[in-house]
Amino acid sequence: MMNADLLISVPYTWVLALSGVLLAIGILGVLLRRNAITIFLSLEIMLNSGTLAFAAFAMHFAAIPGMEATALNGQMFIFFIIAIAAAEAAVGLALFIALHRLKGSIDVDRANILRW
Amino acid sequence: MLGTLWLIPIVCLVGAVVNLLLGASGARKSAITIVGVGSVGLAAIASWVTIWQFLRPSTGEYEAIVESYFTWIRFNSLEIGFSFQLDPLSVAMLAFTTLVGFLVHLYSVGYMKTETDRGYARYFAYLNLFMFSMLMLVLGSNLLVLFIGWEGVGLCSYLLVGFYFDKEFSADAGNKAFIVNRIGDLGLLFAIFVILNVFGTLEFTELFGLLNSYGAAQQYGGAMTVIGILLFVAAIGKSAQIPLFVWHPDAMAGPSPVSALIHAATMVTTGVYLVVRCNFFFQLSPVAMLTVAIVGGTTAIFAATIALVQNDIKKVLAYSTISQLGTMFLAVGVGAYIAAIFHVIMFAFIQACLFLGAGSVIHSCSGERNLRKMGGLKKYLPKTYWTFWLAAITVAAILPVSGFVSKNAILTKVFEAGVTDLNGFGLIFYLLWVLGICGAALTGYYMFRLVYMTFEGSFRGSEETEGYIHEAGWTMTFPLQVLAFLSVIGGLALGFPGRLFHLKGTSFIHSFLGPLVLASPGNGVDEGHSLAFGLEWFLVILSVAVALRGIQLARRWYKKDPTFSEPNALAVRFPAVHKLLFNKYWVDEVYDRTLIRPVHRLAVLCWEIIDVIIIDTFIVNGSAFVTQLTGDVLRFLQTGRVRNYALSVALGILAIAVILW
Amino acid sequence: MTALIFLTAAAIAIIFAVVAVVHRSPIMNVLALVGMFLAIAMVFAIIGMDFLAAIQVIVYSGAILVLFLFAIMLLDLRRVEGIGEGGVFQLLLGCIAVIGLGGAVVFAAARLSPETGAWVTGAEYGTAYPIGRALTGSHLFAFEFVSVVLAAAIIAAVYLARRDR
Amino acid sequence: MWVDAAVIGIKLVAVVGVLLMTVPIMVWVERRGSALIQDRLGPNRVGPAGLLQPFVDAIKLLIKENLIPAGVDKLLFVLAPTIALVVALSLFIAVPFAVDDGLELVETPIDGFIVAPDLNIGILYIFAIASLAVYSIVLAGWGSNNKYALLGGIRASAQTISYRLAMTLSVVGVIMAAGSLHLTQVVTSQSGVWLGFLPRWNFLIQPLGGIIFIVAAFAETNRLPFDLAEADSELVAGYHTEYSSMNFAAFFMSKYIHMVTSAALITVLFFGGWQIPWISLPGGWMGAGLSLGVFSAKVVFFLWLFVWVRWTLPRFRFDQLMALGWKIMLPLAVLNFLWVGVAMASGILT
Repeated sequence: MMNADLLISVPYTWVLALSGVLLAIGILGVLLRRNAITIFLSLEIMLNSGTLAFAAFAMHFAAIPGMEATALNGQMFIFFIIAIAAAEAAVGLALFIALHRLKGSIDVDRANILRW
Repeated sequence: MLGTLWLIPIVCLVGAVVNLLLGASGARKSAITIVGVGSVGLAAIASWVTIWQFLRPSTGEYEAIVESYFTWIRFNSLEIGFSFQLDPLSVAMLAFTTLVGFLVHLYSVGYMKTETDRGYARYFAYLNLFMFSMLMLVLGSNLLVLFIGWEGVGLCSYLLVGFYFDKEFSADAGNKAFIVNRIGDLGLLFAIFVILNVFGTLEFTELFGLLNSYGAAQQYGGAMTVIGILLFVAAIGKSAQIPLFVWHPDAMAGPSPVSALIHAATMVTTGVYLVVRCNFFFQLSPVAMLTVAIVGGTTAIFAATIALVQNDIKKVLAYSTISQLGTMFLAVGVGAYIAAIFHVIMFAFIQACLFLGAGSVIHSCSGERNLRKMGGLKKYLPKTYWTFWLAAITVAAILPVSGFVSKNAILTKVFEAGVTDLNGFGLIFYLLWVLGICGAALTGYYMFRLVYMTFEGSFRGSEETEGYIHEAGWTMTFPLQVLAFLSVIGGLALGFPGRLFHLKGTSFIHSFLGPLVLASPGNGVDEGHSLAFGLEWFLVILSVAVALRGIQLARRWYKKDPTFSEPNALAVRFPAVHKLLFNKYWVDEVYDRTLIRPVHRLAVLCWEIIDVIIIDTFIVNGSAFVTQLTGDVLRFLQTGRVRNYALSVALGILAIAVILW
Repeated sequence: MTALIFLTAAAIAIIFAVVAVVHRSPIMNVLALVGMFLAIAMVFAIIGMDFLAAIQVIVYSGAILVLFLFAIMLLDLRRVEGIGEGGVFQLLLGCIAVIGLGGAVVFAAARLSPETGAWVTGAEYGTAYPIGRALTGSHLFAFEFVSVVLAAAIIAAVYLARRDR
Repeated sequence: MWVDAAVIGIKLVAVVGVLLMTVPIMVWVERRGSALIQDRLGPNRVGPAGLLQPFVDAIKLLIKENLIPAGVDKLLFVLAPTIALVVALSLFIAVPFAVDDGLELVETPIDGFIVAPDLNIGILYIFAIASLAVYSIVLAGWGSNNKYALLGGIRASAQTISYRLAMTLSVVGVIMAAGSLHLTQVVTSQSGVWLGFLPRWNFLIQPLGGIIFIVAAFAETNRLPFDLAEADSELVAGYHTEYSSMNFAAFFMSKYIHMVTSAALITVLFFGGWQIPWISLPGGWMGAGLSLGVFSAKVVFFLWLFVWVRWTLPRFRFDQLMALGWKIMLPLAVLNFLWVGVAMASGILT
């Protein structure tokens, strides 16, 4: 990983494809699992697929001479997504603990007071 | 009192308001009388003084005075002022209206004595209000002010006809009068709109100026006919001509002085006044003139035939009024405006006198109206008898009396129109002349049938009512005498046919009203002596002879033979004709079946189908049902489970992606 | 060569992701996720964004998942129900959504022109230097704001999880 | 292409070999040291002065039955020691232990004595890998389904998390002084003289940062003052109570390798790596060998420091531990890189 003339032979579309697959898996987890922690995990996967997509396009724009600034912005976004994900995780888990205390379990279907 | 024309109507209005207040606060009859009669008396005096001032500069040339008080409507270019006008025509109308009005007020003091205080106050309030609107109508200088008066008069006729509102029949009659009048008023309203649209002004003077120019006929040709017809529709409604006369006989349900003042003297003649006032429209459209003539002629003969067999004293007089009005419109139809106005004035006095006479007869027979239950009242009501007899003579137009003067003037004019082939309809005018002569004969017959049935022979009523019969007080007999006197000599004074006796110059009334009439380009001033001298005398003698024949027939059947054997025999021989005439050609029933019932059925139909079915069930309840349905359906989406919502979000995004892609 | 490494890292990431989603024991889910994040970090490194790779490992697997682990241990979740047990209706539509959305991105990727970017960026590209300058330069406000957000999150977490006295 | 791979391979093998070799030596030093401090003889039966004692222990551990108790989450139980070992070993590749400019072997330039020469995020890589160490402890505690193990695990993870904060912040100062994350740059930045006579070692520039780093390093490796994880008196053996033979050996080895790495880091970050104060090293192989010698000497000294401190200071109570970590070290670390910032801005530190 010499940082000089870095020859990336990996096309950015592959990275994008990977992020698509991860997104699919994340959504699968969110929709089909019942316990809150796993849903939250798959949410993290989806977030990560987002960062990957940003990375892919950052890589793509870095290759275009005039667009270095956009590539940099892409990376900034990744950085902030990770930061916000951390904050979100903290609050989310606190929420699930409260939910567990309230409902005795973190089965998401239990919290259905808004039912008709 | 020039310059304060507004004082005359306002006095009557004040009288009406005060009376209403007095009625409400339960004042005594005497106070109400003073206010009621006093106010009209004041108005009469004020108007006579104004007339005297108007006539004083007898240079023969009387210029119209227009007093405008304030701008009523200002709408960008259009500006209609509230103003009164005093010109020969309005002077004529003003004169006899205030005079007859005052006399009827005086008469009704005695007539309404038996009423309760409240009713008495209410009666006088309405009567004063009527005088106010009548004066507004007469004095108005533009069609809109006239329209106020027009509506006011219709309203008061409704109020007064329906005065005995506790009796079901009079309430219906009032209603009928008002509705039929309203149909006529619609015509006037449209006429006003059209005039505004075409000429941009409603002032009579300005309209007269616009139309007096030579080219007017070509320039406004088509509009003239339309306006003429519309104005005539209004006149039909108000003066009870053929299609809209049904309300007039029923209006007899009101108290007799009301019938005398409103349904005989003043209101019904306003139709003629309107047509004469707007003569410039009719002069320029031969078609309108013709329709007026035809309708007038046919109404005259039509009403006369019905009057032959009526047994109710007031119904006979009602039909005689309608037939006289018919002849007036016939006169207007042939362009004899001044003759028509002259007849209006004479007719006002005559019919008022007849109706008041009938009123005193009914009053004395304690409400009895059927001719067959009266008779031989000559000895009980001497004054009523001879005033009634005199008025009957003038109606029948026998030689020396004024009724003759005005009626013959009209008939000669009609004949003359026939001779000069006025705007090409000469033949029709000959026919109308013939109808006029027959009408004159019938008038003579039914008037004297009425006179003989009530006053001649023996009393056919019950003994007990016979005991009560007594001459009424001076308040009732004095107006009768004045009216009788006026109706006899009035005609001679105003319109003596100097021409018949080789006197040069025209009668006073012709010279007085002459300049008002638009000189129709076609046939020159209507005073033209196109008829040969001998021919005129022949016409006069013919009509008088015909009238005398009618009277003689009536005398033979009703005076000589107390059992009326011959007319009854005649009725038996021609039962169909008798029944047809007696039931007024079933006009009311026809109207009922053709107009009223279908409209009623339509209304019921609308109610059942549109209202009940469409609106109630479909729209109102329907929408409620739909919302409730969707509510139920959508309710199941709210499962309360977070995962379902996440699923719908995902599917939503997918849908958007698909759409965008 | 790097392509080969990328494919292996991608495969590892996908396998770990699937395990993280499917496995019935939450602890295993978390561990699988750690593995996935490491694989993703490798992908980042291969692409040249090594600073972000390090950040990813430190923040995600180092901090967030430890938090998850603590939460799971606190709630003592041994075995929870598997995937797809929330009703067939949810399962079917879920699969449609998954295939749809995932497919959409992959399809988009396939359509884009996959030119292999042989680009020369020198030290500028992925290292910490440009990102550091950007963070303290143009994105300073965002950087400070994130710190505020994190503080708020901490307070929120403490408040929410506190046993209400 | 393959030559590079070969070179890295050789270096890797060399590094791992050295690390694994140091473990028995450290054990021996530890035992002898503790005996010396406690005024007793220590192991002297097996081999001259007990030198062979560690090897004998190793053999003992190998031979023992690898007991996996029932009720234990097998996967976690086995996974924990492996993570610990992997993490410990993979930490060292970013540490430059000798001069690395212009050396060639078989006319191909070997980039100096550092396994991953162009890993220009050096320190971050170390923090990244180090942060994974927590998992081994936590999983061990949770996996062995034993109250004491769980308590030990929770304590240890809490401790490492809070002390890593202080450590990272203190290192920030160093990075600011060095201007780059790459450890080689850090070392080269510490050459030359500061304020006329002092060598530009970071320890001298920012002593506060240095002390905090050293203390944090102790906490990181659960060495005595902070060894609440396997506090023998309270939690029997802490998170690895249930472990036996090889698994236990894995944990044991990872701890010692971690210690070596920490020592190496301290020397690189704060004590000028292979720099000899005031003397510049000659080039070529001779210089390389000399720098390696200097570097090893410093590492040995700090290793001895670990042993020395372990057998002298008493154990902290857990709340004291936490208080020290959060309330004292963290603010001081922030103060430190504030001082560095001011110094740089005002030109004292160029």
